[in-house]
Amino acid sequence: MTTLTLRLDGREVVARVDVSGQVFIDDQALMVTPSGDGLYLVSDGTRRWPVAVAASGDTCWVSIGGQVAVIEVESGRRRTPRRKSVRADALMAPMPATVVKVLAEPGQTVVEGDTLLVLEAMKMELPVRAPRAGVVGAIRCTAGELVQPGIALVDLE
Amino acid sequence: MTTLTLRLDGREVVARVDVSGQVFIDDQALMVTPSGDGLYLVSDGTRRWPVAVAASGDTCWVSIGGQVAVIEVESGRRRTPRRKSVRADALMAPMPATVVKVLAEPGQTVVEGDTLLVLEAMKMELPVRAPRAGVVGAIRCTAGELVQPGIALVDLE
Amino acid sequence: MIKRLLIANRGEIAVRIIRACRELGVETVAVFSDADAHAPHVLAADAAVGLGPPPPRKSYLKVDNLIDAARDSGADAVHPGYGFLSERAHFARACEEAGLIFVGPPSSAIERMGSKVGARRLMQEAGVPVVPGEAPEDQGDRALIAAAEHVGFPLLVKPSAGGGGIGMKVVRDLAALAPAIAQARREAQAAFGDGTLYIERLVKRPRHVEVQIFADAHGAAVHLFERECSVQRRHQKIIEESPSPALTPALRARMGEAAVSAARAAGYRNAGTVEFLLESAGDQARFYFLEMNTRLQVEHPVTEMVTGVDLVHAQIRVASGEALPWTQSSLAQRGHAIECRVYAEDPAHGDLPQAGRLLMYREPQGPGIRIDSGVVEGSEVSVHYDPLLAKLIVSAETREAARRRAVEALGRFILLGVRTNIPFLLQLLQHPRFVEGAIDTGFLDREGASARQALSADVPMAALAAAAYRVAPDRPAGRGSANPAADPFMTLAGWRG
Amino acid sequence: MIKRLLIANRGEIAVRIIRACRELGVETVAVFSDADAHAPHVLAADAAVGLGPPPPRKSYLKVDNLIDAARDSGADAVHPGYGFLSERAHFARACEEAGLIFVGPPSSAIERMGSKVGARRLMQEAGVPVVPGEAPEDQGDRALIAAAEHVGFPLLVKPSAGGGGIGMKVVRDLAALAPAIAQARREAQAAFGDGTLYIERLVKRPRHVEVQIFADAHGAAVHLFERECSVQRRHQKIIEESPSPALTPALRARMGEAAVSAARAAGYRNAGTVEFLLESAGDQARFYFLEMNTRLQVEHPVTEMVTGVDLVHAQIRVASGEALPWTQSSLAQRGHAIECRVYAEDPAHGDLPQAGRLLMYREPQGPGIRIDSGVVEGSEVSVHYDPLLAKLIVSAETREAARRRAVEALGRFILLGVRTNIPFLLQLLQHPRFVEGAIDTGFLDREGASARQALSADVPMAALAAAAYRVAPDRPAGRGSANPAADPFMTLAGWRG
Repeated sequence: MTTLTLRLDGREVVARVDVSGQVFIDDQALMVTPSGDGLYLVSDGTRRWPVAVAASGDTCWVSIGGQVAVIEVESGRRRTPRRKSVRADALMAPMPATVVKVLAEPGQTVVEGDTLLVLEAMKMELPVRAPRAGVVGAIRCTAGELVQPGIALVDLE
Repeated sequence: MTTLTLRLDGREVVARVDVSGQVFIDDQALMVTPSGDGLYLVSDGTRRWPVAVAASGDTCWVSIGGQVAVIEVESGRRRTPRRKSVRADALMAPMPATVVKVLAEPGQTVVEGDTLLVLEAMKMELPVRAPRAGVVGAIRCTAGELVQPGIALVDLE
Repeated sequence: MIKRLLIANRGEIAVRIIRACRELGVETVAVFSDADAHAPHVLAADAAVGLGPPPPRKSYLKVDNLIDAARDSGADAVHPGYGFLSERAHFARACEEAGLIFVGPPSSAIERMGSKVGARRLMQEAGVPVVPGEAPEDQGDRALIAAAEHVGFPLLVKPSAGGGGIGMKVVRDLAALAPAIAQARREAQAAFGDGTLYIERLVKRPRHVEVQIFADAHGAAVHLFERECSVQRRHQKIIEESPSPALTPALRARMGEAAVSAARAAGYRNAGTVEFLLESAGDQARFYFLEMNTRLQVEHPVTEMVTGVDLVHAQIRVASGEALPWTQSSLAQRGHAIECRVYAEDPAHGDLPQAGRLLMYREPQGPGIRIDSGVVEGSEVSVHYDPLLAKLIVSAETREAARRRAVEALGRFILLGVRTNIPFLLQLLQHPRFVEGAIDTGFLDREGASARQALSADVPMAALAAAAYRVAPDRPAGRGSANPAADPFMTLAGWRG
Repeated sequence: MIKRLLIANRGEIAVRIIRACRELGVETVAVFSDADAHAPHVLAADAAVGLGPPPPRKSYLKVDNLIDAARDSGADAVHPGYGFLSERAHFARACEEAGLIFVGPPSSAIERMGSKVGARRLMQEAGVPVVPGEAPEDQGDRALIAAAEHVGFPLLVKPSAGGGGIGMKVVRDLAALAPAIAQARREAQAAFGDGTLYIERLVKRPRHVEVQIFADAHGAAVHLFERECSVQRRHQKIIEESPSPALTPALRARMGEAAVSAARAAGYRNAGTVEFLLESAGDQARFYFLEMNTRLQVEHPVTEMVTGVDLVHAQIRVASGEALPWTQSSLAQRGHAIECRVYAEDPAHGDLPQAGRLLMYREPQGPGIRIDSGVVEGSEVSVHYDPLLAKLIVSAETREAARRRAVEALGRFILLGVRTNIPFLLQLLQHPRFVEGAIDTGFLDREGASARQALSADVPMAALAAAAYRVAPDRPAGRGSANPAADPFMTLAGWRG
């Protein structure tokens, strides 16, 4: 029996998987049968769902009837939900984009909602706004630069 | 540079593959570029062909413009073509099939074309005939049995 | 409307029916043998019931298991697909008796059309043309010879019982008649325990042209035009199309009317097909009733493509008691459709059925291309069932455009791990006789061998290179060179050379 | 006939044009940026030429590189696709001057229809209705107010120059007019250096209905009926269909005639689209010329599905100098078709475009389903280009059957690794207003938010279970239990429970 923590949409779920392919979540037991090539059939004994799963590291992309979920899976049972412990110190690009304008300056005091910089991707302008009041720290990008998701653009102190 | 022997349709071809992806066969140089997911683009500098390849052990299945080739690939350069050295001592099932009737008996003298047994697969009867004159050796199957390809059914001495 | 439908079949037709049900909001129950537990049709359904071991007689042909499966799963209807039990009157009757809607004709109609002699008589009474022939009460040589002179040469001497060509003799003149009668009688007696003979006109170079019909429970019956199915071997169809290159509007109308008359005479309901032999072409061509298939045909998609209807949707609606969704005048053929049956068989070696795992399976996509299939990459092709893997159906504005589309699409259909007839289909689609549309049921017997010979053409060097590259242990990783624009092979330096 | 065609585009439209060429026996030359060296369109073509770095202005928009590529590869024609350079008159002219056939209208027609003011004047002269409005010579407040009273309220005050809604003001009564004029003039002056204003009637709850037209070099011009494209945001269409639920036969005929008049007035050739705003529905509805798209549209497949023609085949034939393959009376709509655009974007987070690798990509297949796509499993979705990954086009006998087919097919479209709008498309297709066909161009603005909220519904437990199973290190290998028939979950023991 393997115990796993699944994280999605800010909540955590603990799942146990036994060697026969049964998965226990909360009070429910579900039978998972791989049917090859990334497809699985999940059954609760009365109903069944075809599910497609692709994993990239600990991230599972799941497709079920047109709905898509991105689930972080971690071995073991976590005590503290991670999302609460993360503090947004650095603002990231949500996607690969080009920096159009940098509006914030280091040391500047900003309130929630202030636009700090503007990105452009696929013909769209994307303002990057302060998620809370604070003081702008380092600016880690320049106008014209192509930036990748997950890379800090501006620090907010 | 790797040297490989390709065997198909009873002939042998020697191919050399260099680290850049160039393949040399006879006097020709071909550039092979993998384009992901089993697909390759092969170019001779003037024309190009999309090719699909699936390997199962040393056997390569290749699809090119609707044509399919099954190619045995072996490392190194063979001196003697294998097909000449194989002597048909045992008759095999050409495919998974059910044995309908066993007509031959051990010790029986047969001539080329004599039906030794009858298989059935997918609604079709398939006679297994003697490829040459000889004496029937061991019978290795019984009527009603499901047999697999590559398994000896009857020995011919 | 039917609430929950059990599909008593497997493979592409089970998948196709399940998809139609989902579109109509009908729940589906698949059935499967042990060999098919992970087959696509099992995954596609809302529920699935195991029937037993792989051999059909222990699973898909077990009427009791199927009726139990329907009852246990709460199904209120059964669709038989084609093949298996679809034309067995006793299965339809078992469904009727169990209170299940049988998505097909009444068992009585299946029975009626299942008897060759009975069906022929029924058709004659209904004014549907049958091949001229006589079965004299007096089976003495003299009476049979008189019948033969009446029918005219060349002719066929056929046993009244049985089928499959056993005991059938082609007789070209009077001199050959007496020995043929004696031999046919002997063979018929031996094979069927009944030496009764039948004299029939030999139809020269016939085409196999069939008409799709549809009837509801409220007395309405229509036809959905013809399918040309002359490219066949051992009565196994390989390429079908609609319209038939041989039909004129007047002939089409006559054949359609005859098919509707046949359906009415049979007391038919739901989808069915009336098969005809067609002799010559054009307004003056003659056609003769061959048999009626009391089920959905494998080749029904070509009719769907040219008429724009969904025959399986209509089957489910009509079986639910609804009226036919069309009138004769609302139906029309438009464009041209061709179906190619992709079989797991080796065309270079006597069409031996093949089995194995699909190492790679990629269906072509694009405008006017439809694939009905029952396999996915990784599927095991089993020895136990029909070798049909998939059907490629194309439609286009003209026959020639459809033919070229089929050639292009088959060339992109990647199916590795078992041999298939795709290379043979490509040969046939490009055969001058097929290109002209000048085909009859003898086409494959006459031309198949040369088409097969063309299969042993040299394997292109590019195939060898790709195989060597794939297997070479130190081939470059990733997707080619870092700067593809600088790759001389991509920028076509030597294009004109 | 064109011998070798260079396709100056990428993605699904490049693939679609290349396939059409193969069917016609036309050789193809693909072009690609460094980011696209292994893209499906590059693989599908007979040859491929690198253009330069990923940003379009350094590759796909470089006219000189494209003309050189065509020359060097021996192409005799260029197809611009849509987007990129397809509506740039100077590109068409560069092709013409290089002696290359431009598969599209003459550069003069592109130029003529590219000017909003000029196109409007041309249409008025040709008797094609335009939205009532006035652009007074005298731009003083008094003259503008007089024009407004003449046009009637509610109305739009618009800058004559520019576009994209900048400076545009909705005015509902006289009191609000003077301030609106002042502000619009200021904004127009600031944005375009030209404060000239224009007063136009406000069309209430308009539908966006466009008509496909086609003209050849021999004076023939036809229309191929309408496409309803009202489901759009920021002028980006998401779902298109044909026929439009709002058109009656009489209205359709009037709009079709107006579109053909527009094409003739423009001196048009090849495929084009005349966009109209439609006010109310039924025979009495009014329609107004919006603009003309002088190229193949993204949504051309819905027209192909209902008319049974291949527009790209026809483009190539007509560009080669052949006559139109149809007459107006040979064309008819049959059934219903719906196109859903599948974008790499996150509908739950402001439709942010997404980039990344397609970890899993499986297109749905089946009767009445067509996918036009430019990606395969493993493709990298780049930030540099339009986020359109694929188009799902369905056709069926009725609008409702097509809608349900689209829902079923989208539910089976597996696309993992980047977020897409598939869940949002499913919400829209099942929205009561869409089901009724009661949509206008404001539909998404009004209803989009509630459709988006429904996206955050709970993830089914089955998804969590499958993810846990997939990642669990000691999950059972292979394909489930050895005896699947004995598996209680497969035999539905608890079905009725």
